[in-house]
Parts: sequence; structure tokens; C-alpha cells
Amino acid sequence: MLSFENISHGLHNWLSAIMSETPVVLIELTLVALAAITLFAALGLILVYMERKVAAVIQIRKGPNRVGPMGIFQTAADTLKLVMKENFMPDSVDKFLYKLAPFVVMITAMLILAPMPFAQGFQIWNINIGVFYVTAISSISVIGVLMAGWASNNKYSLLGAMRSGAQIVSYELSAGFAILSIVALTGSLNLNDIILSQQDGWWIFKGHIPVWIAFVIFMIAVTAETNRAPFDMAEAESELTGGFHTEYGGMRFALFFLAEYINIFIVCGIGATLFFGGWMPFHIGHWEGFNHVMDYIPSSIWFFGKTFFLIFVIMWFRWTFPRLRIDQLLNLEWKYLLPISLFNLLLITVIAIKGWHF
Amino acid sequence: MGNDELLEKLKELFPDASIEQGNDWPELLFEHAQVADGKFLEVVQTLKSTNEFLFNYLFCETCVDWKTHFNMVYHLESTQYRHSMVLKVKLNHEQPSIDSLSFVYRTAEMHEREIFDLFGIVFTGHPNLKRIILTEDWVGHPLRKDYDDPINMIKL
Amino acid sequence: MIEEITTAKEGEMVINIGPQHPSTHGVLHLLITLDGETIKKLEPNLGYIHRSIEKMCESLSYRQFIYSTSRMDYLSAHINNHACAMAVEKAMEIEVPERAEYIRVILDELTRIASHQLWWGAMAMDLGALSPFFYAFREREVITDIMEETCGARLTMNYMVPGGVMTDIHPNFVKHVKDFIVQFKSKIDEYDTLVTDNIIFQNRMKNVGLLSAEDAISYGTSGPTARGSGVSCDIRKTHPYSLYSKLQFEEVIETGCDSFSRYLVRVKEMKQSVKIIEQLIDNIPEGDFVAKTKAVIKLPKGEFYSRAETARGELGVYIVSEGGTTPYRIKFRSPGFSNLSALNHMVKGYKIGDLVAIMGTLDLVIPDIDR
Amino acid sequence: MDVKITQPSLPFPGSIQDTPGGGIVLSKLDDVINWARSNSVWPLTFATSCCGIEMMSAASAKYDFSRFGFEVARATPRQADVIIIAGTIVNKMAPVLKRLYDQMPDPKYVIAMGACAISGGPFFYNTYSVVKGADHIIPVDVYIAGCPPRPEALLHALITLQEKIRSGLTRDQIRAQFSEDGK
Repeated sequence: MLSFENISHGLHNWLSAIMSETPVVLIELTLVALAAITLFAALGLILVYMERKVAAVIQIRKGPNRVGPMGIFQTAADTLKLVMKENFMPDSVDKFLYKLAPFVVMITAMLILAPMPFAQGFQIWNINIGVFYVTAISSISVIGVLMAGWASNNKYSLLGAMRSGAQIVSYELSAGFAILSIVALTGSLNLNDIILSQQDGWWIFKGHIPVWIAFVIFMIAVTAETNRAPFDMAEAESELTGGFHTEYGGMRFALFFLAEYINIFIVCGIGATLFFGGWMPFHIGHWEGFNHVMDYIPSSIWFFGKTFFLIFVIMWFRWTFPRLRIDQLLNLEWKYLLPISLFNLLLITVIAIKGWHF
Repeated sequence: MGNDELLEKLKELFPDASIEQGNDWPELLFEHAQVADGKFLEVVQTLKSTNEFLFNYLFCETCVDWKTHFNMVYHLESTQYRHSMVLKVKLNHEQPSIDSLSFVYRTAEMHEREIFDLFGIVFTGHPNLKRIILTEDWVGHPLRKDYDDPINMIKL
Repeated sequence: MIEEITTAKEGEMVINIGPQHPSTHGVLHLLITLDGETIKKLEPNLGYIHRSIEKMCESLSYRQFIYSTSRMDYLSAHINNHACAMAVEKAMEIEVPERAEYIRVILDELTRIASHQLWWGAMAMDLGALSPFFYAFREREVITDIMEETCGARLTMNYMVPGGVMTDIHPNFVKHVKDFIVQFKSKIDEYDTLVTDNIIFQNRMKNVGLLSAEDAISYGTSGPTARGSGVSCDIRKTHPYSLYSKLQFEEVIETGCDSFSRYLVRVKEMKQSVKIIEQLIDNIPEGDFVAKTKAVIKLPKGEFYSRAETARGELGVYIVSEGGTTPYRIKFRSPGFSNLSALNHMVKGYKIGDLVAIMGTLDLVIPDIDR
Repeated sequence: MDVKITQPSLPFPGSIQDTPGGGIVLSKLDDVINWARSNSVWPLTFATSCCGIEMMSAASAKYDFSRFGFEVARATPRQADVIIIAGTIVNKMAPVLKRLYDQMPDPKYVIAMGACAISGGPFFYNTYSVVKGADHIIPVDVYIAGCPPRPEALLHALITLQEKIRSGLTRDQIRAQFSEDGK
């Protein structure tokens, strides 16, 4: 059967057969980089288009439909235009940091793609501390945001960046605890092991109510971490005009814009992996026949299906809820989510030790 | 209180002012000399705090340029009795100035800044008297009748 | 605003909101002093849309000057026109035909609903919820269509003239208004589910932007802003004009004094307006739609003041006449100007996010403030 | 729009010579860029008065300018492509408008919406503070008549602007061309 696993293995075997090990690694690294950048661009285009269409449906209107069939080239036109825009730099900015910031944000987003299992056996880097790697790297992006806010020499940007810093640092905690609860259940930090442990059912179904609580907390926390409404403090268009990227335009702004969507994709991918089994098809216990039928659907479709469903949920949040205020946002984290997730982790540990899950 | 009754009461209280029944409400007119030296604030405080009147709501404050003099016009209403009156003060044209009401009615602060801006009337005791609508470097006070701006104004 | 605005102290930051800023709904400029995110001081700077309407009106005839008022508070265009027409009618002692009064009041109330709907959408947008805006405009467009059919314009109508209205209503007017009422009644609950009952929204609004009743009076606020603080100030009730003394409706007063009360007042006012329209729409009497007036209106010498309740509060039209064909001086007492003066008092000690919410509940229309 | 590129009379050695095929590639690329620019016109959220409400109407579900990709209204001029002057510009606002325009990165476009932005409109006579037409301050690409114009008129203006972008050179390119020709 043609699958991502077979393609990558075939490619590797073919390359190994015709040359020695070092060039193989080099060529493969180049291919991976190209693939990651392509995926980055494609995902950006698709997600922005999806966002606009979801918004249109929720807001009882049509959305982009003139540029190409159903408007599918709308975002391509937007990106191309942003690339071709004047690459200006305001006078009073800190030039080095101003230029660096969008790249920090974008590179961070791309780095997290590494341990993501897109399909069965298809992963850039099968690292045994995958979960840890993801949480560690994802917190670097806040540095990029802070950098952008500081370098812009604009009070709105600075306020936005500071808000974003406070917000991401706090919500990392409950996101971390929600992730830890699954780690506690599986006993592994390797994303592949976590997926394999869901062979007889996804954790969201196996883990009783505590896992549901962890999932809800995870969704809230990642929405906040990706600076999405109702937690879009850093941008807060009606308050801070553009937040940390007020002074950015053209391609640099496009990088922020794309990185935001890639981050959404990544956190939803992680969510799908941890709670919905990643590429693991829908299995119910030992119903061999049913499970076998489910296996016929390719694993990549399972992964992307689940991820896009979660992305849809996050978009749904954005177009429905009003924004929180900054102090309410921090109260929610420190007074509610953090104690709940701590207690929840305790419960889950008990469940894991006693083996009470299905 | 009805308008007639209000008129009588005001006449009793301010015998030296000219009081007449306007189109809608009783109108109380002071010459500037009558209310100079902080007396104006006393008059307004009386109107605001006397139990019969309780004019606690300044719903309109404006100025009219009569070429020879300015008329400050205050429209007062009592939110309790629902009666209203008009208070007018004549100011001279050369150096128009009057006590600020911004500590009696806080809405007066913005209104007085606007009147200062457009008519050039100086409100003594105003906490922050500067132009609010036009730019700081604007010359003249456009709502005065003698204002002319040949560059910006195209006369029909 | 009592304190002097001084330069920023150590640890404070002065930030300019506006003139081009999404939350000011126009070109208002606010200078705010911040300590972290907390607002210490706020000073409005007006005039970015000061079009010198009062000066211009001094050279316009009494028929012409009404048009400039529809561009003042463009969301209550009909009510502005109504107030001006009333001032002229009062001075000329023109008896307005009953049919014209009915049409005027119906249109006034439709305008009020349309204005409140736009406010509702825009305020939700200020708070970061973008979708309610589109739901509000769904119903608002129906009203605009009704207006267009009868008055010929969607926004700046100039439909009311001294003595009545400019033309008779469109034959479909009654039917379309009734259709609208049916549609609106079925949708108004949607507004509550989408915004009013939302927990985030309530947390943002409750106990924010407190304005006590005494302060509301002292700052000269009117309309929903004052009524949210428990002050009865609806001109339609306290000084009834036109048909309002004969109509059955309630003056909506909330005593919460916070943003949420001001919000509730406006939402409930929409329902009251529907009630008023329902009482009138079936009984529009036959007859003239405009009283016979001379082609050139000359007001007698004197001063004339008329008050009307716009969607934002009390509009006063103060005309000083020298007996000519043009007014000697016109002053528009705009509701937004006084409401804005209370803003500094209301936002002190709150966050930037609250400033946006409080400004949303004041429902400022900047051309109305600057004139 | 046909803009003729005049050949310099004496080509100096080393100037770029037209090669077969090369010009086509370049012009095709220009077409693609123009296509992208014309289809992605992001307006600045800027409204001074009444016309702003009709702009909001154009965004609403009934008129829905998002169909053309205009719905990404940016609050900061750094990210906007077109500034729709919706409403009167007064003397105090004029420097602000100029500054907003200057802050926008090229290529940028301007639409003057409504009578006030075109000429001062109803506030032309006897006013001391109104700028008689926004084109006294910044160059305008498309004018829309009306007071205020209907949302359809705004849509038409945006489509006209798209056609203008698609048809060829930007204002700066045209200006550069003219200065080359010595005009």
C-alpha cells in the first residue's frame, strides 16, 4: 500500500544503495527542510483560507469567492502581495531585533514540526523526549514576540508584547500539566509510544472524566498560548490596533501571520496526538473486525482529520467569544486552571498507578 | 413648579436682575457688573442648592455674540421638580470673562473649553482652559461675528 | 478632568488613542496616562471632525439648515431633523398634521432601533467578538431599506421639513414595517444568547465604568448613559413632544450604574421602540403629510429651544433669531459631548480593555460631539 | 492603460538588451504580481464620519466585500494597502491623514468616498475648518460620488481600483517613467 512510510523508506533505501552514508544524510536533511518549508507555506495558505471561510459561515456571509474557484487562491494572492510589498523599516526601531523577531517566531514554529508524527512511521525526528521537546521549544516563541514588541519602539507594541509574555508564561503551566497527565498515563515522553498506547482506544475515551478535564484545560491553554481570541491580548485589535506587530508590514508581518497559523496547527496536532490518538485510527477495545475496517483509512487522513477538527474548534472560539481582560485572563489561569490541573494530574496519576483506565 | 410660580420666586430672590418669561422658560439676565468678583458662583450655588429650585442639571451652556456684547446662556433644569430656567449673563466685548462653573456642574468644564475655543471667553477658575476643538496655534475665535478667514472660508 | 494633565511621572506612560484607532469609532483623540495597564488620567482632544456646522448654519435658511443636522449624529438622522423641525415649528406656530406626526414618530423609533443595533454590533466588536456585528446588520439593513423606500436615502435622510415630512410614505411602508417587527421580535432573543448571557461578556461589563446618579447629573449625561445610572431623563417622558404623551411605553431605567446597566438600557429600549411602532403603525390617519407653509420661512425675533431624545440622549436645538431668513446663532446641544465629559471619571483606575468597553457603552458618534 | 516605453536614442554599452523570450517572462511576472495586488486589497480601518457607516454596511452580510478579499481590515497603516477616506477631512485631521498615508508601505492606493472627501461636499461654503477635498492632501485613485455613497458604490470603486491595479503600472512606476522622459 502506498503510504508516507513506504515512500520515505523507499527513498532512503534507494539513496543508500547509490551513495555512502554522509551524502545520504545531507540530501535527506535538505529534502526534509524543503518539505518542512513547503508544508509551512501550504499550511499557512490553507489555514488562513479556512479561517476566512469559517468566519464567513459563522457570520452568515459568503467569504472569499472571487479569486479562483470558491476563492481558494485568495490567500495565495495575499501572500504574494505581502511578499512584493515595500520592505520598509521605521526610523526609530532597533534595527537588528526588528529584523530578527519574525524569524525567531517562524523558526520556532518550524522546529516544533520535527517530532510530529504525521502518519504511521512518518516523522522527521523520532526523539524519545518528543513531548518535552515540544513544550520546551514552543516557549521560545514568546521571545520573538517580546523582541518584536521591544524593537518596534511603539507603546502599543510594547504593551502587546508584555501582555503576551505574561500570558504565554502562565498558560504554559496548565498546558504542561494537561500534557503531563497523558504522559503519566502512558509512562513515555515519546510521541510514537503515546500513539501506540492508544491502539485499543483513544485516551479521551479510555481515561474517564479526568482526561476530559485535561483536554478542556489543554484546549483553553493552547488557545491562550497561540494568542487566539478570546485570549488575543497581544494583538487585541480594538485596544492595541495591532499589538506587537503594529509596526510590521509586508513580508515580516506575513511571517508573524503565518507563524500564528502554524502554531495553531502544531498545538492542535499535539492535542490530536495526545488525546485522540494521532494517526491511530478509531479503535474500540478488542473489536477486531471493526478495528480492521478502520485501519483501511490511511493514517495521515486520521491525523489531519483530527487536527483540522481541533483547529476548527479553536476558530469557532475566535468568532464567538468576546475577549477577556488581561487581569481576568491571568486570574483564570492562576486561580482556576492551575489548581484544577494540579489536582487533576494527581487524580490521573492515581488512575495510572491503579490501572483504572480501560 | 410651574413657570409662573418660578418667575415670581426668582423675582423675589434676585430683585436687581431683569427677569422675564421667555418662549419656554423664565429667563434671568444679569449684567456682568452684577455678578463680578465671584458673585456669579454664589448665584449659581443658590439656584443649585435652594430647596425650592434644585437646578442641578446644566443641560446646555453656550454663548451668543451680539457684536456689542456677549451673552452667556445657561440652561438649567431640576431633575427633581422638572422645571427649567435660562440664566444669562451679559459680558463686554473687549475682555469677556466670567467665573467658571466647572466646580458646580462638572459638565461645564468641557462646554467652557469649547466656548473659550470658539468665542474666546475667559473662564476664571477653570482648571484646564485651553483649546479643545481647534488646534493650539489657531488664530481667532471662529464663532464670533467679526471672524473672517479668507483662506479657508468660501463665502456663498 | 479636574486635575491638570501634567507630564508623565516616573513609571507612568502617556499613550495616544486615536485619532485613527478602531475603538474610537471615528476620529476621537484620547490622551491617556497609564501606570502599567491601569488608566490614571484621560483627556479627550476633539476637533478632528469639527466641520463648523454651527457657523455654517448661520448662513443657511431655515429649510436648508436641517440637512446639516443629519450629518451630525448620522445614526439618529431622523430624530435630529425632527428636533430642528420642531424648533422652527414652535417659533412659527405651525400646526403639524396628525399624519405627519405619526410618520415622524414611527421613523424616529425605527431610527432608534437601527442606531442601537449598530451600537450593539460595534460594542461587541470592541470587546473582541466580531460576529454579533453581522447579526446586528442583518436586521439593520431591513430598516435601511424601509428608510430608503420612503425617504430616498439610507443614512442621511433630510426627510422631515418644517410643518411635516417631505413626501408621503411609500405604499409598502406599513407592510414592510410590520414585516420588520415580526422579524425583529424573532431575532431579539438571539442577541441575548449571543452576547448578553455570555459569561465573558458579563465579566467584562459588570462593575466596570461606575457612574453614580449624582455624577451622571453633574456631568450632564443624558440618554441611556444617564438612565443606566438610575436617572430618569428620557425627554419623551419628562418633556413629551410630538405624539409621545399619548403613547404607552416605559422609560427604561437600570440602577446598576455600570457598563452592563447601560448595555441593558439600550437592549431594552429596542423592545420599547418596537412597542411604540406597534401602537402607531396600524392607525396612521389619512390627511396631509405637511402643513402649508410659506416658501421662505422667516422666524420672529427671539430665542427658541427644542429638545428631543435621540438614540444617544438629549439633543437640544437652540436658535437665536433676529427676524431674518437665516438664524443669528444656532447651538446644537449634542448628547455625545456631555456624555464624553464623564469618560475621564468613569475610566479612572480601570484597564485599557475596560476603556474600550466603557467607550462602547457610551455609544459615541464623533461628528455629533465635534459638530 | 497603455504606457509606451520610449527607447533611449543612444543605448550605452552594457545596457540591458531585449532578448527573445526574456521580456515575456518579465511581463508575465508583472502580470502575476498585479494579479496578486489587485486581489488582495486590504483597507485601513479609517472612517471620519457618515460614510464610515456605509463602509460598515459594505462589510455586512448583505453586501459582503469579503467576497473580493477586502475583509482583512487592518487597524495599523503598516499592513494596509488602501485607505478609504470615508468622511469629511478637516484642517486638524489633515496632517494625521498625511501621516497615515506616509506610514503605509508602497504600493498604496486611496479611495475618496463621498462628497466630503471629494470636495468638502455639503460643508464647502462658509466653513472655516473643512478641507475642500482630500486630494489637497494625498493623491486619490478612485472617487465615489454620493452623500453617503451606497455600499454598492463602494464595491464598484474597489473593483475599479482592482482594474486599475491590474491594468499596469503603479503610480510610482509611472512617475519614474515620466521623469525618465523628462516630463
